[in-house]
Amino acid sequence: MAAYIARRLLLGLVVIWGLTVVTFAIARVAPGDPAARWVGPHATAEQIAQARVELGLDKPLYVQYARYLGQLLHGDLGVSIRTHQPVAADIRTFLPASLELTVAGMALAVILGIPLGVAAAARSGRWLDHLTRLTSIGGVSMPTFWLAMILQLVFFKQLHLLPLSGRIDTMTPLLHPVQPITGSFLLDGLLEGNWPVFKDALAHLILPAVTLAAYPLGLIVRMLRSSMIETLGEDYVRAARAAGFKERVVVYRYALKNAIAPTLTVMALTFAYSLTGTFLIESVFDWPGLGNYAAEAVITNDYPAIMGVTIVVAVMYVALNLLVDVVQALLDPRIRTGVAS
Amino acid sequence: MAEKARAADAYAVGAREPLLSIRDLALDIAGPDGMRPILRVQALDLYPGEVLGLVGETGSGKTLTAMAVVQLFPTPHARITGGSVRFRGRELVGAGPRELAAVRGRRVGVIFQDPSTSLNPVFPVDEPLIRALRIHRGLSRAAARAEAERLLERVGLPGLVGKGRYPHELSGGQRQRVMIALALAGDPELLIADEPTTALDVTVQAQILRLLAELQRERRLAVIFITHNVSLLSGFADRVAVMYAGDVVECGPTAAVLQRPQHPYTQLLLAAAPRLGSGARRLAAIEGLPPSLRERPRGCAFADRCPRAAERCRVEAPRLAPVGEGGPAGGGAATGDGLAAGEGLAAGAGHAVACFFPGGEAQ
Amino acid sequence: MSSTAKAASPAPGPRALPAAARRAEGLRLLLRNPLAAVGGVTVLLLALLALFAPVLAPAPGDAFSAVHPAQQLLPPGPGHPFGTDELGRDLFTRVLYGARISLAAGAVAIAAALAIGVPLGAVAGYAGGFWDELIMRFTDVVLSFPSLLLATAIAAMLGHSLTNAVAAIALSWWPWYTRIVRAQVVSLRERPFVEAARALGVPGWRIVFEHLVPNALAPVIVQASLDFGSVILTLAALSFLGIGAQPPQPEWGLLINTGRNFFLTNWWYVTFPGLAIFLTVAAFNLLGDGLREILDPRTRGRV
Amino acid sequence: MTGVGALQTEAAVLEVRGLKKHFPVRTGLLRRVRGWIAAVDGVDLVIERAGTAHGLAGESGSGKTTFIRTLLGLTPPTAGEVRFWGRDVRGLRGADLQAFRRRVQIVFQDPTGALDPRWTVGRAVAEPLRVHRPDLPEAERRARVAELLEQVGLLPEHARRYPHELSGGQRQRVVIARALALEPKFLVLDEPTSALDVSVQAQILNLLQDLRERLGLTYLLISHDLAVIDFLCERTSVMYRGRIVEEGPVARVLARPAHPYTKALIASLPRMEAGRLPEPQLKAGGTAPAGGCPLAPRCPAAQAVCTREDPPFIDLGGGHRARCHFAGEV
Amino acid sequence: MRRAWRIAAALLAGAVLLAGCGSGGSGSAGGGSEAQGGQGAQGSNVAVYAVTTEPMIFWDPSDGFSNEIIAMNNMYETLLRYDPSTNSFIKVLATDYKSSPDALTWTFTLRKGVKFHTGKTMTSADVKASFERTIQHGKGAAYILDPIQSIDTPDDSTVVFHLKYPAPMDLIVSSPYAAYVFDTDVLKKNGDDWFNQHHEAGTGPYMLKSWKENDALVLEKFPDYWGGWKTNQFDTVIIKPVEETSTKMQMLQAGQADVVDQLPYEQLQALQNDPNVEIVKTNSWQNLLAFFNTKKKPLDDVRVRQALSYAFPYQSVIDDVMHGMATQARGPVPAGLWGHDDNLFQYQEDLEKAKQLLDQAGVKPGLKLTLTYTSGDENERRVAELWKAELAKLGITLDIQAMPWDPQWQLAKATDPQKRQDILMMYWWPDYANPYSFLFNMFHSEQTVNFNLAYYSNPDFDKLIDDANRISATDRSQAEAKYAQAQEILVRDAPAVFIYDQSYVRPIRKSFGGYVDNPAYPNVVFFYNTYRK
Repeated sequence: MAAYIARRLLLGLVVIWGLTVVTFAIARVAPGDPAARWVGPHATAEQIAQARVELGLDKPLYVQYARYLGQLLHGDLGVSIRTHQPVAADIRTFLPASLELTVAGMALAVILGIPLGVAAAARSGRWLDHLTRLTSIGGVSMPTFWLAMILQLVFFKQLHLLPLSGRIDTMTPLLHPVQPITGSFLLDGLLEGNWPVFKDALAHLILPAVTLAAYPLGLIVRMLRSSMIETLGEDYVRAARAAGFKERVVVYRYALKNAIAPTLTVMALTFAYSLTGTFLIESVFDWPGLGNYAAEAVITNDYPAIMGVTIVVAVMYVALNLLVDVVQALLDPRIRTGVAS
Repeated sequence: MAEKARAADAYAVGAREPLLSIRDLALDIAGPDGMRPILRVQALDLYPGEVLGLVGETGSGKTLTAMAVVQLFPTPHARITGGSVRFRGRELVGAGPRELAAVRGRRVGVIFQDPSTSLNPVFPVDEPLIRALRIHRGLSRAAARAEAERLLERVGLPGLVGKGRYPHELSGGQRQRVMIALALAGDPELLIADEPTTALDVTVQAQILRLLAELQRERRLAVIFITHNVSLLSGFADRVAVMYAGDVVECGPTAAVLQRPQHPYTQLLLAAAPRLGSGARRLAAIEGLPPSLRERPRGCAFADRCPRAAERCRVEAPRLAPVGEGGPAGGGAATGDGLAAGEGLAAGAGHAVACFFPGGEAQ
Repeated sequence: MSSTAKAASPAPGPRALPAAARRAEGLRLLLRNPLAAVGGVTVLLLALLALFAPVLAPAPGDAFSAVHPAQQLLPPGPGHPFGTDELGRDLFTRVLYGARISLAAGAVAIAAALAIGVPLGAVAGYAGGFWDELIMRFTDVVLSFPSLLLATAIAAMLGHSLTNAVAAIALSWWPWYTRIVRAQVVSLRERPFVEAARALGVPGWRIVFEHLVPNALAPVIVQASLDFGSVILTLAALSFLGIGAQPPQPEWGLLINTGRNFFLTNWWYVTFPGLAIFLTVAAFNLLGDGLREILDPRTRGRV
Repeated sequence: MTGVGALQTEAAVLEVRGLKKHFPVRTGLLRRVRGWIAAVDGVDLVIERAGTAHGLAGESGSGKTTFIRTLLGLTPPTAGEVRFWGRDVRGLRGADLQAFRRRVQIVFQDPTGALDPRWTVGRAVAEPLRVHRPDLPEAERRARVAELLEQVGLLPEHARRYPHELSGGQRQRVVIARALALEPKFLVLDEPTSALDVSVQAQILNLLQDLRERLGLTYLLISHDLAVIDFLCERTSVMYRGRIVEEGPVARVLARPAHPYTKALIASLPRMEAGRLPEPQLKAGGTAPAGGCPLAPRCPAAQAVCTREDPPFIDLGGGHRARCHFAGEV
Repeated sequence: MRRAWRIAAALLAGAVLLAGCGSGGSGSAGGGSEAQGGQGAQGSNVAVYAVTTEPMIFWDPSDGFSNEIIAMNNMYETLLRYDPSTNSFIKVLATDYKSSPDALTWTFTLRKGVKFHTGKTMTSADVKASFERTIQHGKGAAYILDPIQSIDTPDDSTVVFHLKYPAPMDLIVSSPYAAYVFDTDVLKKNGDDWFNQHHEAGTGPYMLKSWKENDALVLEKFPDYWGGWKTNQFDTVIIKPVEETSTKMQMLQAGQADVVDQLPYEQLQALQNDPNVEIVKTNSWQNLLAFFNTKKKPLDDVRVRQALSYAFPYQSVIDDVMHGMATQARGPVPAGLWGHDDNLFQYQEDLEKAKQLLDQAGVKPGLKLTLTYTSGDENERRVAELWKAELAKLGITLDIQAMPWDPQWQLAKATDPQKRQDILMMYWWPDYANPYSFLFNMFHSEQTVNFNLAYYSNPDFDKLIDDANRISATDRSQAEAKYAQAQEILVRDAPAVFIYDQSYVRPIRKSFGGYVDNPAYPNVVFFYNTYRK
């Protein structure tokens, strides 16, 4: 098991190293002169040349890469052209809001997706199954940014039920001050028993979280349904039924533990997807998160910011996959003991 | 219909009540183009404590027939569309989940063909066993563990409980022993063994067969032993039922069927297997293929391949009828006219065959 | 000599269908699967709509350079089933023409990703060893970028245009096919018929192209049909972010991007292009699911 | 035909000497080789005369499959040599290898897997012809395919079928037809009937019997079923854990098995006429002692010496020998 | 299974319930203004300003050259403030000033008793130090201080600027960039990078309370402000970046914002019916131009450029894109800024004339031109699309490319003029109230391309504006005449289409009093002047 995890870790590191090569390459190939951008619009030719030396752009590529890698290892992701802040600091500022949204969305998707996927598989071919399948296909076919607006139209414009956007009303934290503990209004409100803040933050979270959950929900249901159907056809499920176990035990204990493994991979995948999905909906919901930041960076060709976000998200993704590998090993003794890998 | 009912009644006349009684079982499989008939079993009885060998080639329907008792088919699309399956006098066709649950595991234990797929790979092997003991025998956790230990020891696997051993850590033979223990956990009266040794090596097969035979004797189990290898039944099965194209074509005491097969299919089947030291240079082969189940022939299903087939065989389906008392092949009363001819089948355990021209020699 | 002299008769029944009938059966299976049939028919319909857009559109010019400032932001009505946009263009026309862009771009992106991914996967799977490691590690690296993010980064790097967005999608998509093909080839490589071919002395390249690739292709086709929807979605997302199609191209994502300024006041502007995306992607998903069920015997019949 | 054209007529058809195939066991972080599994562990096997059939009996895990792959040059041996008609298979390249492929063919256990599901029967049977005789005109090739199909008891119209449209027995006939396409001299039959029903098995076994007689083929038949070996072969070898433990004329081996494993195998065989259950003679499991007899922990007749010393072959006369310390004793 | 359903149902119900609580409790939901009227900010004496992009780009008052002026002009102050409506100066940190006749020496008298937020009292030394630091940094808009030779501080409340050449120092010290006075002493303690660590040290009425990137900048009133405080002035000011226009509109309607920097016409239209909202419209000094690549065929031909200028749908742009929120430009200097000439020639759309000119120039239908604009700018996009439609009538295909500003500019500066775009669309607004900023930056000959993106080069024009600039501090009317002359040349040469001068249209809450837009300080709300009605 330890060797298995170590090996996965090693592979993850190789992948991350590969990531840095790719982002470095992209940043170098990107149009525009980084030195000119660095010194700003009114710089003279000499200033640009000097900046080139300062930035090490006159050095051979491998030296530049080594320097880049060194900076990365120190958590230095460069300085954003747009915000003029260190990208790492920007990401620290914006990531928590995105994580809050992503975690909420994923939690929604998982909590609804698992029972729905299982139920659809268990009632394969029946109306519940058809309905679930249609819903899941709807989830994965919906452009999230469009869904965001449609939800706003319905729940804000028509029903007056939920706030349009933002993470919290501008006034709420002024009227009910919160001490930042976690940086999330929702959690801070909860921890401090500041109910107006908690409720307001929750109300603001619902639409973006539902929007974000749609795609992963569809994917989880779809994946789990098909792997459950496959598992339910296995001999050991038939054997469990033959042993006289209750259908609920057969499905939720014996079949689900087997069927969940491929779905876990999908969940890791969709978590990363959701983080990037926030690109598309954070601006719609004016959610002050990484997605909004990245979308702005993309529109303004802010390469350091784009690359920084890319690396951070990719590293999280690799880490998450590692976690999934570990969980799968915990679930499946065959992986644990290296019988199947 | 009336005729059929009468036939069933006549068939059921016997000294003992059968534990399991199947009559005119019809089972279809839902395919992309509608229901496809698979099984049309006229009659099959099993008595308490009796070992019945259910023999047939691939696709003959032997597994589906046996599994009709617990209604657990290898394909989810199988549906029983008619007939009757009575277990201890209770009708199981059309039974609800509750009734079936009362049968599964508790009254009827099942062993599957491939022990490497019938054990859940992500649970320790003792886990389902302990669960079964708890729910079927109402044991406490500790008592169930002790009982599991005892049971596993009986099947030749001492010291497995609580060790967190997973199926992939066991050999094929050991896995099948675990399956046997699980099948017996509910202390059933009937054990359905679906080709339990096919996936095993010959030497292991011998061990498992021994074990099954011992357990059957100890627990006075009724066993349906499904196999495609007739040889396995010798010395184990009390009676043999031979299936072809979804129906029983011949059944009777093991010795009678193996030594004096009446149905041409049985005869050919027995002759087809090479025998050690026979010195034969040729084997009896059955030419052709089993009929398509979708378009079953009007007459005898075997007629197309049968060396003895006559005009009648192609237009009329023979029904299972008793072979003359102790009579040699070909002699006596069996005419394929079935029980409608008014012939009773003594004790239901006699030798019966579904053929208009039974007996004779295949070769 | 009886066994050789008496030839076994061809198997009767459903298993013995000639190739043409088999294809017909495939089609029948597709049609029997109601969801897949709906998907297939919708895809067909969309393709026809796209093809005949110049005939069907009330104002074909509106898809290109025409503007009608006097008819700004009219709600859906008889003349304009989907209403008009901020420059008075007929949205129905633009959405219709958008189908051309999305379908064509999707096809090109998938084709390009297949062209990169399939050979790489075949090589990795068959050659094994060093090449396998090299290709698959690189694939891992590319896959570690969430595809939208990578496509975004590439599109941002190449410059903002529809062509570049399609290129970016293809460049971020191929590893999926590499993975599928490799997995298929690896499992097929061990299959007896490949072993048999080797024992017959069939050269390696012939094995790869005559046995492995054709057999590996079925899941790839299924995946590609499912991906078609995802690609259209990604393209729309890139355009929505402003790094895909450029105005006045009537690309659906771009339409939504423009429409978002009006969506609370002029609901129709984002609603119809979004519905178009949704329907198209859902149709491809249904079709892909159906194809998978037909081609994958494990799920066959579990409609 | 140059390579095998020079075959020595006096040489044995097949001569395997000291053949070993070991697989590395890799574990840990860097997948270092931590040990070796000996799938084939020093096998000697000789088929002297052309036109005979030699059986190789053994259960799963005895190394039969690896042995075949090594034999056919599909995987290189760790040690030892394989000679067909006196030529070492290992050194074969190019035209010589192709000539070898034409002369030595294999019929696999699972006819379903052995056929490409996307290829018609005709195409599958024609494949060796297209590879080895590319200049053969299309019409002739088709005629040859029809001929081959008839030879194995199929109809020419089967050429248009796909494997899934055929029954298991028909598929196995196709596989045999394909193997015969190049008019080989030697057929390796890898459990050719174990995936088939008894009645179909009989058809295929009869066919194989006929073909051998008509075409003068030499067979190496691998099977777990001694009855099948008995039916088809003159001589047999019995394999246990990667090595041959007994060999000799089939009739002698079956009648007077000398090795406890062979004895157990025969005793385990269910017999219809026996009227009793087969006798399990071997104990379950157990790890083989280093340096001793691999069967020792399962052997009912094991003595102290068995766990210490690897038994040599003991010649029992009449070409019958067994690798057991007590083979000579009754 | 059934249990799982119950869980799912419970969760769903919970979510709905919470949603209900959320909306009920906070009162944040509901787009209608009827629910809350003019409350929101009112009760807490807080003003909220919703702006499109993050206000705090630069933190250093010496370096700032971007959005941060919105906030900085509330935290920092300049010596004077220019009021274009009266063409006069408001005294801020200076109470009086005078210039020598040659405009080379400018003497400012400082206000007494002005305190920095750091607690220190402002003296002439601080003014000198501030300007010198900005000059020394040389970043952002520091070049506007280029005329300064040296700064004297004869006493604590007098600052004297000695210039290298005559320059309108009154205008320069009023600039919204690079002219702030701040406490330089804190830097000695905390290092020169202190501002960049999100600090400020101004004298303004508001001081920094908190800032969260892309979330909110919160300012609170500086109790020791020299101007003193009245009760209805705002204690707290929040400047909140809100990208989504729908959100901005909703905030305004719900009373969560008092003022919004901009909204598209369609939403302004919708706001017109809101009794709580007022729309304030002012001329701005921002104008939109489309530069022709005069170094590339066929745009090197003046007739082609004129033709394209005639083929521009001016009226439609004003009516249909800007909905009257702009006026057609008359040359590059916007109306309302001195140097603007009301008599300058204005092109009107005339496709016939355009066709004739094209024929004369020998341009055949089928011509393809690429136009770049800054992606995300809806107005630019719509203008481009309207123009495209007109050009299509002449057989000219306009290929519109949205690009982020950085690559758009990079492309425009490509070494090979043939590789550059044909037409580039860009806004201009002045660094401080001076027409020279427009004419010099956009049309003066350049060695290396900077903002002259028409690559226009005309020595006569260069001389005229350089002369005008030199005399503008002393003889403004003659300077204006020269500027007018220069603009005539420009309009004839048509290196660019002068599209429109934009109006600032600010939707504000009716309860937000005292708001006046000052085009010299684009987008700046001087919150000290505003109050809750």
